[in-house]
Amino acid sequence: MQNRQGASIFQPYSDLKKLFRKDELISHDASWIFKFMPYILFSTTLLIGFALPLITTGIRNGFFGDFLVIIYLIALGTFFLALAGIDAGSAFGGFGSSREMTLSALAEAGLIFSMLTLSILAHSTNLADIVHSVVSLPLTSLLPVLLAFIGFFVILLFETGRFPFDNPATHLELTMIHEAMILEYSGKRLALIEWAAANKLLIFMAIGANLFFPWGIASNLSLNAILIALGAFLVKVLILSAGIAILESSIAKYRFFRLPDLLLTSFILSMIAIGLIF
Amino acid sequence: MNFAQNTFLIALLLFPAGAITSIAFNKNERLANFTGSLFAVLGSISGIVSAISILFYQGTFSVNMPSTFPILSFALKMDSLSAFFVLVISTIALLASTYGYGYAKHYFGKYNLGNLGFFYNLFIAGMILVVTANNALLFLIVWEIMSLASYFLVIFEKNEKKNIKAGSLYFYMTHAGTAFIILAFLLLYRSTGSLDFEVIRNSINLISPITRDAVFILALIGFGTKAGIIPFHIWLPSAHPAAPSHVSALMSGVMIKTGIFMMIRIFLDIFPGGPIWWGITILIIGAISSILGVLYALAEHDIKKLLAYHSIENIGIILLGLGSALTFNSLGLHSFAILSIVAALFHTLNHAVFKALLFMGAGSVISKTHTKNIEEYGGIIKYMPYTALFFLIGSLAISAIPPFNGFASEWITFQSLFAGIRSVGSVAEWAFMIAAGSLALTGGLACACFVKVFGITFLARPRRENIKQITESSFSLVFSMAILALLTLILGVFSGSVSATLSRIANSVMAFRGEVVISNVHTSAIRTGDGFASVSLPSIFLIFGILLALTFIIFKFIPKKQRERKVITWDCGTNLGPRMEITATGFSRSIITIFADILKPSKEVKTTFHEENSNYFPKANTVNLGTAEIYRSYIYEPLHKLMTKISSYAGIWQNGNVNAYILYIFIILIILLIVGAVK
Amino acid sequence: MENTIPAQILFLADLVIYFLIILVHITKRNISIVYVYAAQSLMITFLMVYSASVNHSYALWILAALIFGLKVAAAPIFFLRQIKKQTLQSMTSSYLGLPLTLIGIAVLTMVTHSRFFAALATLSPANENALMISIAAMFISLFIIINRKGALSQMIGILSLENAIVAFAFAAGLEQGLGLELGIIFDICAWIVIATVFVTMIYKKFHTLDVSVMTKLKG
Amino acid sequence: MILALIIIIPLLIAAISAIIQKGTRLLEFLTVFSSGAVFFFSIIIADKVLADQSYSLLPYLKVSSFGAILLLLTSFISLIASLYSIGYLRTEVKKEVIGFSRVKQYFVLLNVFLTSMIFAISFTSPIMTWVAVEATTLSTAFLISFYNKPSSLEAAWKYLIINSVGLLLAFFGTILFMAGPMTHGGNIGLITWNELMTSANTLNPSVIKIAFVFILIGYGTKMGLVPMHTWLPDAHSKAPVPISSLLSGVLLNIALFTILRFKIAADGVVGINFSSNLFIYFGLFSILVSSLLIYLQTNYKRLLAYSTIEHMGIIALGIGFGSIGLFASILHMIYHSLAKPLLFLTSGNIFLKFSSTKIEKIKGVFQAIPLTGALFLIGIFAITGVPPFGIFMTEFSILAAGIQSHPIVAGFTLLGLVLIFIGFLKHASSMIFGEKPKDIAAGESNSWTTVPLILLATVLIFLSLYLPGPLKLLIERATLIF
Repeated sequence: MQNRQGASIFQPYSDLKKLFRKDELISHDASWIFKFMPYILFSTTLLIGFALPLITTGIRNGFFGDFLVIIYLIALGTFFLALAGIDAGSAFGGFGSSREMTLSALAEAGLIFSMLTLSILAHSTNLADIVHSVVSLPLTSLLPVLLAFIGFFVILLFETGRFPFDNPATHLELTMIHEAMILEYSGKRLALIEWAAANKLLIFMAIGANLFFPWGIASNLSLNAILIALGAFLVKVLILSAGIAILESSIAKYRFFRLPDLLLTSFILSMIAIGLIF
Repeated sequence: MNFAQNTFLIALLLFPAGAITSIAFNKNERLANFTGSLFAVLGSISGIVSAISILFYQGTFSVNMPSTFPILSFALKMDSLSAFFVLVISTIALLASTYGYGYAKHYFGKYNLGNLGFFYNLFIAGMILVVTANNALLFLIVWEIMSLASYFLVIFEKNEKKNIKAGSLYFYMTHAGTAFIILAFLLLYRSTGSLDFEVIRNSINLISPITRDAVFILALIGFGTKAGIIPFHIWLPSAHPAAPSHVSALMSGVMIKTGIFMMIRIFLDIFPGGPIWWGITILIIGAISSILGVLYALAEHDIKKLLAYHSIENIGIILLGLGSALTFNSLGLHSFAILSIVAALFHTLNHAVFKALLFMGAGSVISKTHTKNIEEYGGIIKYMPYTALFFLIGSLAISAIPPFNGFASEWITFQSLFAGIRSVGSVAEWAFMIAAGSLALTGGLACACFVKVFGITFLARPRRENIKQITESSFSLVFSMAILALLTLILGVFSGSVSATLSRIANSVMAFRGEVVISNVHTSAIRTGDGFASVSLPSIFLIFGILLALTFIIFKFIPKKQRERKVITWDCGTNLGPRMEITATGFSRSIITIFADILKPSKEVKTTFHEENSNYFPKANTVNLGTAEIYRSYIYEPLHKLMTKISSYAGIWQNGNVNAYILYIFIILIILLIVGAVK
Repeated sequence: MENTIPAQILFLADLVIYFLIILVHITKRNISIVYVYAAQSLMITFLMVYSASVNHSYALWILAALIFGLKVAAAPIFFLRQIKKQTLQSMTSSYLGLPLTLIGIAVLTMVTHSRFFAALATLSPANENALMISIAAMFISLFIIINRKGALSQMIGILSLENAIVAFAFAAGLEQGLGLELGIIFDICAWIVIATVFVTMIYKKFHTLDVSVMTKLKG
Repeated sequence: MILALIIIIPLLIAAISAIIQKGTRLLEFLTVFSSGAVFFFSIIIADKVLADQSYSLLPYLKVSSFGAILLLLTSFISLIASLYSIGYLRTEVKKEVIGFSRVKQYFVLLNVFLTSMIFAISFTSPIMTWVAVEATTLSTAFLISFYNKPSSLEAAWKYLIINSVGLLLAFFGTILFMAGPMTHGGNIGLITWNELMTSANTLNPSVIKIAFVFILIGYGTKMGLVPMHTWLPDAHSKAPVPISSLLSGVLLNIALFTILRFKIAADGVVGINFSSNLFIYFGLFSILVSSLLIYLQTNYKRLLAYSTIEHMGIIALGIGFGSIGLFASILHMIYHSLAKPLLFLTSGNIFLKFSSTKIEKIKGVFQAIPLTGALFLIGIFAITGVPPFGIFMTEFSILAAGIQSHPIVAGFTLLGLVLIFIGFLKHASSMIFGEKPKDIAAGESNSWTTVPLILLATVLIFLSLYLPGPLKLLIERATLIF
């Protein structure tokens, strides 16, 4: 344990506030992609947010509640993020996007399969349906769910740029992935990107909390059910973040070329999970 | 369906007309170019018209003219499946022709435009006939004409030695493939006594299972060679880049699909349903081709070669659909089979569109920069904005990013694989699992690859001075690309209705299996038959658009008082040169290192120093990553060596000694006399 | 055909031809080879004369005269003149030595007397031995062409093959038509001339009659 | 009567040319006239044959349907060849490779050759046919040694010796066949093919077998079946190209025709399987061996010669397979007789331009002589059986005929064909494309060497796309006799 006094947990909000006030520097070399990327990134996170059953399964999004859609919308954001990283033409950005794309390519399979496990159990790929039917699963299918969750958690760590994949706090450019891509950003665009990153974290936590452990989630729209659900959600998210925090303070960042093994492991775990279903 | 028939025959007249006129005018290259393109455009249009009238007015037509040769008859038949392929071919051909009209201008004075027009029209006509021929011999003839024409198009820029080599390799491979096809058809002829596809289909129960398996293997190799499945793909990455870009668009987007067409025709339409291992074999081949294809693409720096490798990848994806269709078919799960056929057909269509778009984009860049090496590009988006935009759209589509069409078809493919995982037995289940995993991996790697291509080509600073002088391409190029870009979006957003139409085609293919299943055909959403999954791309498109607009407006205009200042990229105090940007090699290096066991990368490092004598201050350090051509060195080279050995051995007997020659005659005489007496 | 050559005489004549062909194998000097050939042709002529005399057919007499004229007189003389003119007296070598050659000849003779050729006897059962011996003669003259390196010997080999065939024809009791024989004889005549011209040309170009030097064209 | 004309005209022309003392133009004119006249009259004869099955003069000369086809081919190719010879010889004379006497000898022998081929087609008596075939050998011997270089002499000597041996064997076979009729009286000079057929039945079957083996090997030597083919590459590569084109385009077919007529007689006695199997295995063997030798060939004329062997093999295969194979192989023979001369003559142009027959010495034909290059490429694709050229169709039909009874043979044949295609394309693309050597001037030598080729190519393409009714009828009639 690092014996340090952390900042308040509302620090990110004040950061955003500060950034929105600041002026912006934009490189000569940057094209419209650089300028436009933050908006795309941010709105993809919003769009995904619409698809997620956070509190209740009463509102079923039949249009794009499909988990593949979620995954590929995330890919859309990543695509532009990586392009923007190259756009300014600085060496760091390029390497950042190279690493980002490398790992996300490897992560995709694990993510798909971990969620596929659930959707096979639930006989639907729609998130709301999954939540709805994972609640009422027999205890026998707990093992696959757990395995799949482990697989998912690894992906979560990568996608949200946590240890052991990335070090959000570093400022040694050579080691970072996510930060390196957005090195050229400043002002409100940077604010948007940070905000989007925060959204992404929430999204993944929500998925982890509600899809794998959907207990307490409201199945109808009655007020008290929703209140209970809200509480349950907060508790679950707290537990998850606590877990992440403990992990971050207990392990160090891995060497880059050890990460693929980690992602592969998550993929294998989910595969085994699917194998166990029958 | 008289109308469709007539328009089709008109198309068949127009292409030869274009060929003849352009060869006739080959002294006047402008005229040759114009007539060649014009007739190709007209022919494609009438092709489209007839295909649509077949497709949406639910009919088929068949023409049967006897020829002066005994076993050959000009039997053409357009059912909905062929109509679909005719539609794809003609659409791409139409845009390729409008593009080519402008693109060919940079050949003026260098090459003979008459030949280009001649073989170009012949090529399109060949492809259209291939998908409509209803007699095996006629099919083989047009198939070979297609190959011949494309061979001449590949070697069109014949002053470059490597194009000639590429063309020859292409023709060797495709001809060898054709030999396999011929053998397959001969086996069918042997059992059914006919070369007419109709007759073969009707007398299918005369064919013994062993013969069927033999035909399956032969046809898989033969058509797989044309489709470019690994390990028969070696011609593809060298031949497609060699051809003029609009021809590459046709070859990569359409021609290789004729192989897929024949696989569907034979394995699903003609054969009522093979054993399960057929489907699994194709699944595995598809998985291998898709992963290896995209990995090799990542290792490439030649932009057209890279796109060619992506064609291998996408053929792999199509085969995943086809393979699952075969598996389901043999298991009797017909609704899933139809879903998988839809996946295959849809991806065929989509790949045709976005691959054509990408090749055209690459072409318009190449025609300005005169190099295919993406390491020499950079920052082109500022000089060719439209090309950049359309190439970006193409990249998004091929990386299966919603709401573009690539996503729709890959989604359906995923669903059919999921269906396999859910509902088939032990071995097949794992095959499907592997296939799904490879598809997921492929998708991710494709994303990475196209971030690389687009980023290195169009973004950041130019890596060569000459980039700074280039300008946007002429109207005909931009126009064609624009249409295709629009198509990628439309096919994505309206994927629901498209897949509905495709499921009709799939039904007609599976029709005589009885039971026809495709549940609620929904035009606003694509969904699997059993309601396992559904997605509505129009809503994604709309809501995403709204959100984007809102975000943009809010964050663009609410905080007014901040200013934006143009500055140079942070350079750590040094001054940034183009050599500080990331290169394509650097970008894909980490992936290549991860997959080193498969790719067997060859790395050569050249370091030059400021002073010759002291090597303390390195000036430049060039790293060149390549991939070993394992197929050449492990399959084709040994084959060639063997042949050389045998034939040099045969040469020994022709030793020039007349006594020996008489001795041969004497020996064969004695042998035959003895044999004759014994028999 | 009422009366024909008695079997014994035919057999003897063919036997002589057979041995004469073997003699071609044995003799090494060009000139003597030519003489041996002349002797063969003489036997053919003898058979012709015999059958002419028994058949009282003028056509056959004329033929006999022609054959004599061409094969016994004209051709050998022509050869000898060529040999003298071009001084081609050189010894011609062969691939197999004498013992092996003789073994080969023996083997061939046995082959021809094996059951594979028994069927030919049905052509005229009376002359079975004559038939067999002339078949053997044919193969042995083929063997000459294979074994000898000298261009002239190869020519003689071919001519002996032709003689052997004619001998066979006699043994098979094939009556000789005039027109036909004229055609054949004309043919042989032309052949001999052309071949001889080639032999001399070869000698001019290569300064030897050994055809084993002519192996430029291969593969 | 016309038959007499087409025999007499070339003979007469030969005689006249023999006594001419000077005036190359006159010689050229005479030969073109004779071959032209022969072509014209052959068309008339073919028409008569169409009208009433066959056309005959006296009991001695007779042209059947098959004969008519051969007659047309022979005369057409000789016309093309003699037109081409004009340009070819003029160029050679200009280069001072040859003089007037050689030109004269050339034209005389060409006419004699033509006459003897017509005789070989039309004689009714097997023995006389044999004489005529022998005559073709003798008349071409000097044409092969035309350049009088050691190598051409070597080729000619091999040609002479091997073919004489072969023909003597064939002669032996012939008299064995004749043994029947002759021992039953009757003047053998006048024994016709039909009588041969009827009377062969009186013979012991195993005698017929032996006889047919001799025939097949004897005339097979002339036809160039492996392993009796050995003379063929040498002769074809050393003879002047018009002669090579006549040899492989026409003469070999005549040898085949002769064998076939004996085959019919033999089949009557010993059943069709015996001869068919022989044909099949000779054919397959020829295809495989030639494909191997083509793969590593270094001399483009020998390349073409081996491909001739291959095609003779294919034809033999088709005849062995029977049924549709017969029609296909006769058609194949026609296509080959058009395509192969095209190739030989174009290669002649290449030789005139680059004066070398080594493949690696030839570069950039397309730059130097574009028209020839294009024609050469057409010929290559035609001969390797790439559609739309007819050879593809005939080969496919032959395989289709064979797949029933001999699937393995068909498979190996396909293998050989692919190998041959690869070999041809490899060599051709290295010759045609690329930069031409600096010292080679661009441009064709003269129009005599291109116009006939264009004519030939047009006929080839036309017949590939459309088979005229009369020709088809002739072929069908020709197949009926089997």
